[in-house]
Amino acid sequence: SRTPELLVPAVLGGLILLYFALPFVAFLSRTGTANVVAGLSTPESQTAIRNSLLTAPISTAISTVLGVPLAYILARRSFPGKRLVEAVVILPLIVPPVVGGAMIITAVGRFTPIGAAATAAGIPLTDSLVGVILAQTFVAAPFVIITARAGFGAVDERLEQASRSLGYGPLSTFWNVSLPLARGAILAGVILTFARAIGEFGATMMVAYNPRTMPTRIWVDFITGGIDAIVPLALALLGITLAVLAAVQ
Amino acid sequence: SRTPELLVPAVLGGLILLYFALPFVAFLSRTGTANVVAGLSTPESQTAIRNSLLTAPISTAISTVLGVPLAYILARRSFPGKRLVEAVVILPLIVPPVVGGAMIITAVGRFTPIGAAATAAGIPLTDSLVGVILAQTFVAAPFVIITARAGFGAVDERLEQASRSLGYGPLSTFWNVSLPLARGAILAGVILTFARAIGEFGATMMVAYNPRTMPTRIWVDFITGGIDAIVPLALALLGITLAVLAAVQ
Amino acid sequence: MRLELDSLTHRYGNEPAVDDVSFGLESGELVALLGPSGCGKTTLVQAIAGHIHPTAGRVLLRGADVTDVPAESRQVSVVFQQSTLFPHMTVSENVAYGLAARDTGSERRDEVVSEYLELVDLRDQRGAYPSELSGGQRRRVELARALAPQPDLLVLDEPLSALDRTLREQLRDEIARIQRETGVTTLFVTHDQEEAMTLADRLVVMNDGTVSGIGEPRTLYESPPTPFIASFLGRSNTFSATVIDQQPLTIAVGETEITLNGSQKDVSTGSTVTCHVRPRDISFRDSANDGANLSLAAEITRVVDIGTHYDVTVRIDTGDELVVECAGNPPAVGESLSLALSERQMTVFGPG
Amino acid sequence: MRLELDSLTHRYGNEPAVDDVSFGLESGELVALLGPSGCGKTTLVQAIAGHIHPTAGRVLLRGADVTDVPAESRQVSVVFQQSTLFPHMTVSENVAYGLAARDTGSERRDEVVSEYLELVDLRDQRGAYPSELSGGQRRRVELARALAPQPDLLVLDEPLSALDRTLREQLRDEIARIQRETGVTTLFVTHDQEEAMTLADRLVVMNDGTVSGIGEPRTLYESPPTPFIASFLGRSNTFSATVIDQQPLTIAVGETEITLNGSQKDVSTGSTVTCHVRPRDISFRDSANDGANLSLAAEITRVVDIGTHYDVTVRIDTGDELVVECAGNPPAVGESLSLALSERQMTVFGPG
Repeated sequence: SRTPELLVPAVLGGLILLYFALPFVAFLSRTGTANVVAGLSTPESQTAIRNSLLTAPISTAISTVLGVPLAYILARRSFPGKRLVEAVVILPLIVPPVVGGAMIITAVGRFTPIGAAATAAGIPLTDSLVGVILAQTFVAAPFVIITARAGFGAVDERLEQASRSLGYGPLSTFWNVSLPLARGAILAGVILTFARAIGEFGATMMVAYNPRTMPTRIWVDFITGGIDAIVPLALALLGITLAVLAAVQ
Repeated sequence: SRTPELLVPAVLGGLILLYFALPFVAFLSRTGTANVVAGLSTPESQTAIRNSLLTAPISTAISTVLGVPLAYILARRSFPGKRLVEAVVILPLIVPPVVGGAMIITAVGRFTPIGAAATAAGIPLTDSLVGVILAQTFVAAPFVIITARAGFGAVDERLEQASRSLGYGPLSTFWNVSLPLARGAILAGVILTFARAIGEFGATMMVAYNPRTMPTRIWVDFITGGIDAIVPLALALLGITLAVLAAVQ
Repeated sequence: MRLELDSLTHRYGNEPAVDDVSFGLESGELVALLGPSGCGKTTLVQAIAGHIHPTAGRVLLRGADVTDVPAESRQVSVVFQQSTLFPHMTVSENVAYGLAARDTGSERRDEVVSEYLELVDLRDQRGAYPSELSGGQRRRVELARALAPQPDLLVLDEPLSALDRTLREQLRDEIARIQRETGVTTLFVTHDQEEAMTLADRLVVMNDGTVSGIGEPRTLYESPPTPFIASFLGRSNTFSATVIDQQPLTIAVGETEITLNGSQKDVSTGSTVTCHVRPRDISFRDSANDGANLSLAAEITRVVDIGTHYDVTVRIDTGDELVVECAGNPPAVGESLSLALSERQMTVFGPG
Repeated sequence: MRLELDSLTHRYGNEPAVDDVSFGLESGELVALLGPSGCGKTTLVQAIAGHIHPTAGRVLLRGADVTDVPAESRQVSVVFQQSTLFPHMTVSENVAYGLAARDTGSERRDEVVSEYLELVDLRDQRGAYPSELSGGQRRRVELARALAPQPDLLVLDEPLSALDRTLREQLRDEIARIQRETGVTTLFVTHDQEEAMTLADRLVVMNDGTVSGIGEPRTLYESPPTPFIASFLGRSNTFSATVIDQQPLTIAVGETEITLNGSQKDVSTGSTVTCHVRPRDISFRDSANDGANLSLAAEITRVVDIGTHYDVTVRIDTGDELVVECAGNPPAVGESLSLALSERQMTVFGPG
């Protein structure tokens, strides 16, 4: 008897759900018409898949290892300049990816001091796998930081105080108590970061149009072959993302 | 005396902060060398700015009007299939933008029943401003839904019950109590959605490479003119995003 | 009757929260709904206010079945344990909120707001926001907001549980005064028997989803109908005894035989019964224990000074330990003496 | 001394939370730190446990200054109001947690865990997770976890405040037993004077960031050193009087002159004093009031039946209203009669 109360919001919400679901269903029903296996076995596809499977996990790992400690500090301490730090964390989320890519080029491009030095050392920071990782990390890292921070924030600080009083220092308390209890939120953040990294397109196009990752390969194939040409690779990219999601849940 | 406790996480967190801030600073210091006003007054730039300023607010408005009611229902009710609905809401966030673009094409492209009908009616759904809006909404709407849901979740349900007991129906209770109290979270979600919409690149490239928005224009100019050619437009895009952020805060 | 619950039953999934609960409130009454956490009190409040639809049974207000009527049409005001003041409205906007819903003119509304802020002694806080008030002030604004639309029924759901004892006692007295002055029919829900007994005209005692007893505080305290009420309404000693005769009921407590002239209890000879007596109703037999017609031999096992009185623990014949409250000059540990208790203050419960 | 606070002061920003607090605990003592919410109790707990560094003053444990020693090296166990059991560990893992930190061998650890689970009567819950326990069981596991590493000091920070009254009283008795059996030096922090007086050897009463009085419960209750303690430790009546003579101190309460032979108070003749007496220490003068050497005329204004007793409100000469607790046969409203109170149970506070 209570459902009619929320009829209006249910109808409005249903519209956007429908709009989210429709392209997904249409895309999956299209896959029957394409030869997925043949599409994925071209050398170009193989290279793109290999590049993506190499760079996205590394970007995710860097984001997690550097981002989770930052999330913990933001959840637990107040310090002068904290608002500035929070603004910097949000920045890559607000900055459009192509602008982010342009920013990275101005910082580590071939003709900047850092970029030139790295190139001289044989590790070019643009148009290389390192460049892909730089682009992915910039765009994707905020997700794990923001989610992990919310996770740590939900852990009652008195649990950590209890651990301290029972004889554990700050580091072992972090490992024994804070980290396991924020585990769910951190994992959700890692998944979001991985999904964002492996799907990263805008910044990657700017920083490293070559070597191709799966998203940039999809774009190039789309230009030359249209929608049917890209269904196999798009399906593979979607599959990898959903597989990681399923594996961790 | 307590700071050394968190030395290790502070150093790790500092690294990623540095990596977020460095490109930003490098980019801003680069702007001095480019003629921003001249760059923005070309007809191409003007068109791109106009297109972006037209589409992103519309996408944000659609996402908000349809997404906030959905967020409220997700925060307040449990119903069969709720987990599926939650999965659908997360989907566009997980799906890589280029794949999302490909999905939209398979749903409403020129040669699909929907797309053909729309084109016949004079409203083509791809390679048009409508297409841009479709791409932006698909990619950006989850942000306002997820943030608003968290905001409604943080409002004690008993405040709504109190309003009901004082004589207000569900709709006036929503307007008088739930909405004002979740206002901060909803605004944050609207900003994130707007930022994501105006910066949208991957899905837009697939669905509507033409007419150009600011991000796609930046890409085209970058291919032809390199980094210096795009600084004015990138700066304008960043400026619009930050201005909206500042205006609403 | 103002409020009537008729065989109310509610399940969450398969978990029954309340089972076949019936009771009523007369106009102007202050009834306390008393029971431990998890006994189903909150479910009843939600059903009365209209926030849940009970699995079975009916809610009646002024004789009309309102089970299917939404909350906003019931005229039932609720004050919860946690503050539900609207943080984005001032004190006077909060109090006016329920009046605006009833289309009270804005001038009349101002008058009513002033009147109720006067009633709770907060006339100077009109323009303050809830966050600027103390915990006690917030409670009083909630009362004013709940009362201003002159509801048919006021439900107070553990309104004092989140407060310190001193503030709790102050506000308890204030609620009593406000209820006297306004005459509003009030259901006061609490887990605190002292609070309930101090405030209420009648108690409805709940346990585990069902009504365990209904009555005036003094009646339930002095003649508890169930062992649960006996132990829940105050400190209670229990000891076991064997029925050795009927009419008059005679029981053996260890070696001692006790004849209870006034008790009419349906227990068969030979069965074991449980006797209940409160610590403050036992004394040590000396010169003047006029009312105390029963005696039990006991040995003192422990004496604790509580500051306000002494708790003396004694062991009787049966091995049961009883606590005796004693104001001054407690006996020494190890001493053997005779306990004096009166039949009137002892309750006997049959087996099972 | 086991614990000593030496002129402890702490500010949050410019807001002083505690100001110049000094007191100590002897080995094996159970001391209650008592005061209303916001009086600075929690700040003291945090400073003692080592979670905040006080702005000024020192914390000493076994005579050693530990003000700069981190929490993990203090051997102070804390039980908070809200459960801090680790939800991802079983009961026995929780209890073993503090032992593992001290490198207790795993066999010995199992023994100790069993011993302490035995102590709190939870030997069968070893493998359960905290979420599977009742509120009372969780409290007892917390006690076992806090005690297992044999801390120098056990701090219980409002451990019972979140519980129902019945459970609260049960656990209060259990805490008393456990403290007796283990002999652990205990600081029991609470806002509930009944709890504090029942449990503690000594009370430290705090008000508004400072110590208002220290002493045994009975001493503070019967001879409160400050008006705050008089009213905070139990129901209290106050009425004003004028000093009309010294040695012996003689005061005028309205028309009545009262001579206090035992009181030594430094108040000048003509000044106004406040007299304090507890409701249960006043009776209605009749045949036998041996101890009560003082009399006041009064008129009955209200009688409330609380179930366990009657609260009789009377008005005396000065216009002050007093409450008298009376067990049975209350007088009728409007009746004029004489109050009997004893000098020993009355406290006089000077002006200011």
